[in-house]
Amino acid sequence: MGTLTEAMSTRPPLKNILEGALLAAGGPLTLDGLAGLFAEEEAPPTREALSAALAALEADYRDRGIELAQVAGGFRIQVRQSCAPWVARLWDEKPPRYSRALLETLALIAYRQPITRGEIEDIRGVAVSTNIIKTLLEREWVRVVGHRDVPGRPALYASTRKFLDYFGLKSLNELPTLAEIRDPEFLGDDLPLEPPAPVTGALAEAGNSPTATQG
Amino acid sequence: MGTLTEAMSTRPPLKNILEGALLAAGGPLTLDGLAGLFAEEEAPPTREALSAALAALEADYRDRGIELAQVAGGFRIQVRQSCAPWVARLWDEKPPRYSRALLETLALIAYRQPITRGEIEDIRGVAVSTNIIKTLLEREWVRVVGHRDVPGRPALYASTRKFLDYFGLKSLNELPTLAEIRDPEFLGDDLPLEPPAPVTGALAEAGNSPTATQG
Amino acid sequence: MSDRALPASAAATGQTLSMAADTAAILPAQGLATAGATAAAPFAPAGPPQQREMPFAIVQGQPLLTLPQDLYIPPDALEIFLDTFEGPMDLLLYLIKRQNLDILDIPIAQITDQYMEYVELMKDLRLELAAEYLVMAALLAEIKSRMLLPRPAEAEEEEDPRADLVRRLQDYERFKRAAQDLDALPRLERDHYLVQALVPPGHRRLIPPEVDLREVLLALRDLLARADLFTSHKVEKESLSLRERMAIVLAKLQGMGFVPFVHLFEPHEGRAGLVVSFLAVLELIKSATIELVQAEPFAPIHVRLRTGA
Repeated sequence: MGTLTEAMSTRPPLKNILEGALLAAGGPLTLDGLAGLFAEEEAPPTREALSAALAALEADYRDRGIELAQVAGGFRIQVRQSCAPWVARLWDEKPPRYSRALLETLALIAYRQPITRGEIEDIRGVAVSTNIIKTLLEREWVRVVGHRDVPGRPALYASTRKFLDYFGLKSLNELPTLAEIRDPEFLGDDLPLEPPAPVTGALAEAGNSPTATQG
Repeated sequence: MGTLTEAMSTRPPLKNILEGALLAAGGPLTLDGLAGLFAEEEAPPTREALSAALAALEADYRDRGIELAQVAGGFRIQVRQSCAPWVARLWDEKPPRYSRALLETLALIAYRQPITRGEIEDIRGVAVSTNIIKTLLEREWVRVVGHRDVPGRPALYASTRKFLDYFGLKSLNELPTLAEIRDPEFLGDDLPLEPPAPVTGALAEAGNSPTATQG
Repeated sequence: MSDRALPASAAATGQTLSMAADTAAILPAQGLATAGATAAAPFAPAGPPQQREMPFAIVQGQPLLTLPQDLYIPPDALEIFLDTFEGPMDLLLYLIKRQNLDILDIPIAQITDQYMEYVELMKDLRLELAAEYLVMAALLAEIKSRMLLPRPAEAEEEEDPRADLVRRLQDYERFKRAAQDLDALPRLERDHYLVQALVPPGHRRLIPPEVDLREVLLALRDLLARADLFTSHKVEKESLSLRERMAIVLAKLQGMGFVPFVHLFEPHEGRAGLVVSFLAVLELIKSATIELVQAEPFAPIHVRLRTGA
């Protein structure tokens, strides 16, 4: 009993421990991960207490060079965008820029997952270079989640938590909404415009599209 | 001139930029390195201004989970010693399950205490590694209660109060008798010995390296 | 379509290729760069040498086909032009947007002609890439011919020949925009940076594994089966409490020097407890672990751990 009281009396404020952990982690931490910093016998904080401490931390950072952000992987502390131009000068290299081809491929995987390379090529009307897929896989923004059961068993790509984390998103729901498509009235009402099911939709399109982009 | 004024008016407080840079750098930065974050044309801060901002930062951190430290390589922000025990749990490592040899040794000490290592080895027919004894002592499940007065004066091991507590026993008498243990009905079928599955701290799955706590 | 060679000298000297057609200032399709004002920036650093109205190619007697004026083509990077377009869909979209045409009512003949002009240029520049554009060219030609065919009046429900192409263009445009939106999101390594603070060393812990008593007992059972060394037929329940008592006695003597014999006994335990303690002492004496010392007859007996010779 003595050690319990002792530990409790010397424990720094919860907010400080969370701050230290989030700054040391080098990446996002979940509420569970933060709760895991406290042993059973030392009166671990409740989830409410953790959330309250995080909210207090966020408020503390309002006028600072860092901020608390919530992304798919949990909570993380990051350098504020307003300070980024100066912080960027720490490194010789410029921030990486990504080609339109890579971004379009990534967007298709994010919005239409799971999707095969062939389906991406059908929509983009151009071959997807192996380098792009390789880069996306290496950055762990996309991964192979299966294979479509058609000849050749092409890999099905989906986005990852790392992708969400990189772009500061909590979930795919936070992706910018896709642009609306105007209904081409002149085509008549019988036109099914957007195939509702993404998985089968792309295949259906491939079926009725006269342009083969293979090869 | 217009852009210069603009850049200056939108530039965050010096303290914030330094905070962002020190935290993003992941290592110490010198005064020169910090000064280098500012371009010639944007009225770079003087060394005095930098020092003053660092001092302000240090003061800000007084009641926080982090602190500004001056080391050989310059300035760095680090987790406060008082928070370190909790933060270090991010890298907690769960070693694999105990070996058969350790469990046998523990059982022999419990049932045949006080017992020397040599006697354990005689019964088991193989040497008992020093690591096993060390692990059991560190867990405070066994302790040395004396030495047998024979050449070499081997230590006599016995089980502890902690051992009883851990296994929910009031006394050794509550352990099943050897006759009961021999009875095939008593313990049922053999436990499938699971392969060692090292489970590590909250960061393991995120792929974070534990290097942060070194040095 | 005759063969039209690219004026290599013009490209080699790094001149700005301009278009002599109606559209004097052609911006790349929306989204080539984030804003019109900066569109030329990646391609036209530091004022490239200008030479006006250099006919790029002659199409059916007219200097129709040139590159957008603001596209500076470095001598060794002709593919920049091609890379400006992410494929035939992108080029088509560009042609449509450039002329403010309604994507839902594309003048297919006009677009097809313009498209073919670009494709001819690409064929000259890089054949293998043009292949993808040729597929689209074939599609456009097919649609064009179907549009020319008289449509039977009763075939109301027959689909507009352009319908599929329009759908595909719209679909592509959505993802083209989605890619721009994605690029605009604040992201790591550009708008935000991860932080990392050092943790003072010396706090790493090893979490000990959980152990079930059953595991210990099973290990013991295996051991018993392996080496039948526990052959003594003592009452084993007794044996265990005796052994526990031996350990307790030893613990009491630890670091104490001489301890009065009577201190090893707890009267409140009753007769059974006293007997176990006595047996434990005897057992420890037998195993040369403790020794009894009595200064003179009838003096108090003391016990101590044997320290050896």
